[in-house]
Amino acid sequence: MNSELFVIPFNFGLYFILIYSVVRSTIWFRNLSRADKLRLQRGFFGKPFMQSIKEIFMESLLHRKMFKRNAMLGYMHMSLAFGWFLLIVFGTIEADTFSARHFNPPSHSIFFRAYNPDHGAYGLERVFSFWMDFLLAFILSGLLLAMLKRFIPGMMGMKKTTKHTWIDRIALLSLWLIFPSRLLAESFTCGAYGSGSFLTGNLGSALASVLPAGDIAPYFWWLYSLALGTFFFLLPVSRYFHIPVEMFLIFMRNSGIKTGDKPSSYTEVQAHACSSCGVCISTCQMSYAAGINDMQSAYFIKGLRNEKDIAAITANCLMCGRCEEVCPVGIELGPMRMIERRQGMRDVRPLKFPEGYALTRKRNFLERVPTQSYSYLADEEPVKADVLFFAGCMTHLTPSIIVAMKKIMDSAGVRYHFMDEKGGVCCGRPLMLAGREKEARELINHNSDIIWKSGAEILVTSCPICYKVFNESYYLETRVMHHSEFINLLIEEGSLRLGYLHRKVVYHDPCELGRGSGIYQEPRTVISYVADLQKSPQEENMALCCGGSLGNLTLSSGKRALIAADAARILTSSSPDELITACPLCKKTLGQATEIKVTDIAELVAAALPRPIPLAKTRTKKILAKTENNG
Amino acid sequence: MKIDGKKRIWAEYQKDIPDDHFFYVRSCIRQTFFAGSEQTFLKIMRDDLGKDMFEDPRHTTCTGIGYHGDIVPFETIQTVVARHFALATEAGYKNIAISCVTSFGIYTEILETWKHFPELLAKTRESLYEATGRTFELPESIAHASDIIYKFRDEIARKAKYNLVDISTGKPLKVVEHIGCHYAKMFPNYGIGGAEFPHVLVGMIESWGGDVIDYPERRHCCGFGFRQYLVQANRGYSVFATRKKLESMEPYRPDMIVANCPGCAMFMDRWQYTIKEIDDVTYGHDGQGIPVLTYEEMAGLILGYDPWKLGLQYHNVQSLPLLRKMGIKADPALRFLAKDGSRLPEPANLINS
Amino acid sequence: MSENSANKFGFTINPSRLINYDTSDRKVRDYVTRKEPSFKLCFACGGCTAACTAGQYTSFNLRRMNTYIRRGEIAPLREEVTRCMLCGKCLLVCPRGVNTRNVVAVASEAIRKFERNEL
Amino acid sequence: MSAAVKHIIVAGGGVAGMEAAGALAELGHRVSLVEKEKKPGGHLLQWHALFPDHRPADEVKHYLNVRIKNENITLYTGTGVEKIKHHGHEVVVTLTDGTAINADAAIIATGFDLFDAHRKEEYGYGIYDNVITSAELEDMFTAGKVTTTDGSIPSRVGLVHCVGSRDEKVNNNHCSKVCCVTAVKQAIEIRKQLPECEVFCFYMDMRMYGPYYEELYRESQEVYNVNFIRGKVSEASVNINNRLVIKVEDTLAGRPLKMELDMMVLMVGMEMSKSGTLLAEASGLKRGVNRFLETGDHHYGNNLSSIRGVFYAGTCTAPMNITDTISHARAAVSETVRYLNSR
Repeated sequence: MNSELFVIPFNFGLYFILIYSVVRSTIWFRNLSRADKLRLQRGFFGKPFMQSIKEIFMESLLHRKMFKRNAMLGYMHMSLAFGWFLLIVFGTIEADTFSARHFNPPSHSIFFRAYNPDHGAYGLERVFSFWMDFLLAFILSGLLLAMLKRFIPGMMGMKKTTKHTWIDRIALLSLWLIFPSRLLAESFTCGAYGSGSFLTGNLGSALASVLPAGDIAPYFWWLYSLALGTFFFLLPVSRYFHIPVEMFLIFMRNSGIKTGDKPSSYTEVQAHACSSCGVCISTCQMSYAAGINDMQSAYFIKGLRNEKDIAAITANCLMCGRCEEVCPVGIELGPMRMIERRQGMRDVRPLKFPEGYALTRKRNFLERVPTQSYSYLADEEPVKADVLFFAGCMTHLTPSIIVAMKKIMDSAGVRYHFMDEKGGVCCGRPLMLAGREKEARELINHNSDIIWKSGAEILVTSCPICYKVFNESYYLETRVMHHSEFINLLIEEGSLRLGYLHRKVVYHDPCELGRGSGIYQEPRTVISYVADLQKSPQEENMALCCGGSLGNLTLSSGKRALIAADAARILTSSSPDELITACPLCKKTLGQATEIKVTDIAELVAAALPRPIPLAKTRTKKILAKTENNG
Repeated sequence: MKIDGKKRIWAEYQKDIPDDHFFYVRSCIRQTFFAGSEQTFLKIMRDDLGKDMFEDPRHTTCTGIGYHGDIVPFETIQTVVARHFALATEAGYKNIAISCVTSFGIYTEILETWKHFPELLAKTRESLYEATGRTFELPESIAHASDIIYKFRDEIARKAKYNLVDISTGKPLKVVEHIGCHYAKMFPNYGIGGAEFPHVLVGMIESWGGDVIDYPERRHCCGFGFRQYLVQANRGYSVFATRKKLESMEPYRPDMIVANCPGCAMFMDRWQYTIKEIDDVTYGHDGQGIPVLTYEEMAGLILGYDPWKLGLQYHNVQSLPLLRKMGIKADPALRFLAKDGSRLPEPANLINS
Repeated sequence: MSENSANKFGFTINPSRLINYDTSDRKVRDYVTRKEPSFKLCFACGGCTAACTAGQYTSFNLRRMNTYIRRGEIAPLREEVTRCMLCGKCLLVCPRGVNTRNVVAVASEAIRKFERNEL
Repeated sequence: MSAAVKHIIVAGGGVAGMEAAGALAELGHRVSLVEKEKKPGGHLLQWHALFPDHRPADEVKHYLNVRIKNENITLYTGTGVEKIKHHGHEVVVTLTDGTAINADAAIIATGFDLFDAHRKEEYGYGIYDNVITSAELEDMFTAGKVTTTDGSIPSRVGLVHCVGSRDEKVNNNHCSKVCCVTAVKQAIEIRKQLPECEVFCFYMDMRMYGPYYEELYRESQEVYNVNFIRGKVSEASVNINNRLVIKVEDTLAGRPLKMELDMMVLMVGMEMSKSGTLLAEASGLKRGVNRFLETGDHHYGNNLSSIRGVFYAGTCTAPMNITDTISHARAAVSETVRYLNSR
């Protein structure tokens, strides 16, 4: 080996990306809020540290979540990530062990074979070169799968795979070139010197028998170095930036940093930590049920990263939260989209090639002036009550639910006030989902005022949409309960005498109640108490969206119908007598999509009631006592 | 515009106008604001056409303004009109010639009502007899004064000293005709040419050499509308209506407006001043305003009467440019002279004085 | 002008209530139709208005709002559009499958753009 | 039924008359079909395409012409029917040319007249250029080009519904049933021919009662961007550019609306035909609401007249679309045959 010039591209790339990553993460750190800075520091020098290391090992290297999802997909990612990791580790050890000096530059181990062409003849060297060959083979096997995945996504349980920018394509190409070129470079070298193990050795001698291996080898070392260099250099502007950034993200998350409600360096880190793996796309009902394939989180995040005009994408999402559940990187996709929706209009200019390297983003939003105003709302006469019942706008279109709730509460002897009996003011959640935070506040204040003045202990609502906003965005001392929780409570404390209905039913988790508010158990307990609850193929955190979601502003009624039909088909696959849900919107949407009767949990329970007998008022006292214990 | 189409309609709406012997009833507004007009009408009829026009000094207002202003009940107005018929009967006249379009509307309305409800006629006869001891015959014909001028328009044309023509170019003048709502909108068959395309003024203008302007708001009310005008707070509607018409005719650059209703002539003239004050806008050729003439004044000019005897100087929009165009010699200095030649005070705020 | 004329005459000239289709500006309509094509399908049954949550508290009338958009009556539209609570109840009522909630969202956006001369 | 060949006179050679004659001839009866115009076909002759599917009117014309190509049918054209009376076992029919024909039965299918748009003076039909009727628009479609009188392409066309229908001012309280859907059909055809042209329908109610009508209405909004304004046009005039100016209340906005148009199409409704009226008066046939012929029973005797052996077919009894007219004509035939057999 005469010249060593071929290491230059590699070194350039490597040192560039190392420095760049350090600088970039420092800036990210600096832009964090004081609280988050502290969190991150504690996270680094505290218990979370080990947790993060473990997570990085499990997820970034072994890709456990990927394995869970699909073995082959997991293996692919694992072989590339973990394999490469090991290759570097053992490469360094090897270089360290068998070279004169310790602490060599990285290039020394990466191009070890180039420097030591005859290495690996006997003893420990043999073992090492065998092991290195094995790792290379391991990686190459993964690479093979990756290439296949590009062309036949289906094979790894992926319905769709992400479309890439031209930079991503070059980066991808260079990534793909790295290992084959290393293989050939090593093989030719080994061929020329008759060294090498089962892979490089045999391939080398085979090649040497027909070609002037010694002369060809340098070209492939160049190619190898170039591939690495290019890859490292393009890293910050390609999807592969997620490799380093994801680790940073893991540290931030484990130190307890949350997305919050405005753009921050945490949202930026999350945006860069997305590998565009496309899992979100194939999980998205809008994709596989309604054939919309360009609005999913992967594209949202990519658009965010590249400063594209993503207004349409941002608005066109059911906000069902399924993608967040499956995101292998654990990006808070819901909150990320909400932040974007809250932003005002802005003059968007997609980033051109070099701008991607910019160390800080300046996103020039126009302050979003409120488009709505509810000054016309007058204060209402306060009404005292132990329990407030708020049906919600949608529920007024499903009177059967209201009737059922009245029956149930009467039969339990609950002293309640029907807050929006004559149709109340909207809870504000729909405005929030539409990104109109300020306007929503107006409504929230109006309703809060009524609730506070009522002095109620419990606020029961029949609408999960209201439930979520009451819980998250209202400042109340009143305990907020969805009617499924409340009914469960009534049953527990024995205020309800219920018969058993011999019906085979399936429960559909409403997005806002399930994933949205983590209420999975209570409805199931209640239903099993009065009927025969069957499992449904996709439930709890992976439950389907009915398609009616208010989260989506732009989805056409036609597309909604497609999603509803698909969801209904899956939910009723076990052909139950009834499909139970706990949301008026789900009830309406699914009701139009299936022949099978769609019933609200309240209606089901009301059906199980005996003829109403007036009960002692003391019952509610019990409820209240209980609620105080609960907090 | 297809003129045959209009002729077809005009043919459908013709009415018999007697040739002679009219009982003339005056108009409150016309005799107050356009005193010259009624004089001119009688002069034309008597001197130029040699007709017998009878006037009874005892005849009164028809109370139409009070009626449309919800002050005078229907029974009352029927009796008042019956009294006029009685005066005509006593004088032995069977043809009524009405100066005012509001009155014309009232007369037709009442005669129609009596046709369909004879009991009301009987009751009116009773009340009139009780009140005045008078009895009456129903007139054989009622004509608006403009109907009569219309009938004799060609005869007037033959005697014409001037035409509705710009003598400097020889081109016909552009004339806007405005028909009072109550002339034909209530009873199309009583109006010459009907309600949608009345011919009464068009006929005069065309046979006197002018061009008629048919503009989008031609049918629109002048804005008087009784309640709109009588209640001060509502006058904004009245002016608004007039402005709407003026804006709509403006692009045609009209030389003058002719109305057969005294109220219309009055408001389309006076409101031009009001609009000038409020909006600072004046219409017509280089902001000289659009002169509004009564058909009597128009006929008078054609026959070569002295504009100042016609009373043109008492319009808010002065018509000197128009007179110049028609080649009529009129000395502005002589506008405001009393009979004895003494100078009268000149009204303020005249447009294009 | 109007005050002293009011002093002078005791009245002012009434403003026009006319929808002048030839002078009104329909950029907002075109924007809304482009962004939410289902808007075209409204046949003014008034179901939305009947169901309307905000409608119980104020004169908000989605049916009339749609008409204003179609006629290019910006002034009353600007007023009307702010009152909606975007609760989406009307979505469930519309017999023509109009994406009513987004019509309001887009309309308010359009008004903003209109005022910034971006339409 | 008796095999004896009977002779039936059908008065009126429009859709109803031709269908009735054809059906009777098919049953082997002898038919005299009397049409006052030069050739049979009635109003259909001047129609270009039919709602709700835009099918060429010629297809239906062809069907009817084939229907009456039958040696049992004698066709009299250029002469109307003046009088029909029942005499002994027969009906005696007097034609306008004086000739009297005896027959076993008669079917009256004198149809309708289109409302004469001149009668709505305020719309200025026959006075302003570019105010035309729906029938005249069909002629333009047939000619293949929709232009204003000066030959230019209209940039805005307004279609005015209910001209001569649902209007007591012209003494027609009835709904002519077919105008709404015709307006929508024509609006779409204009948009197809002139994609740059704005089209407005001014309606009081949209009466889309038939199969595929509502779909057509939806399509006109969704695909062809036809505009609909709910309000009855009160008057039309022309401005200095000879452009039509119409006034209407936009009842949905609750405000008056003014709009300039290059062309205004009056959707003229159906009226009892003059010839039919004369025939009815001469023969003493009862006439019902809105001057159409009064049938024996609105529910189960809708083809029966007040004269024995005389039956009604089609729009002489009420406005109908082609589908209903043909069914009604067939019903008249079955009533006639029932009568002949029972005699």
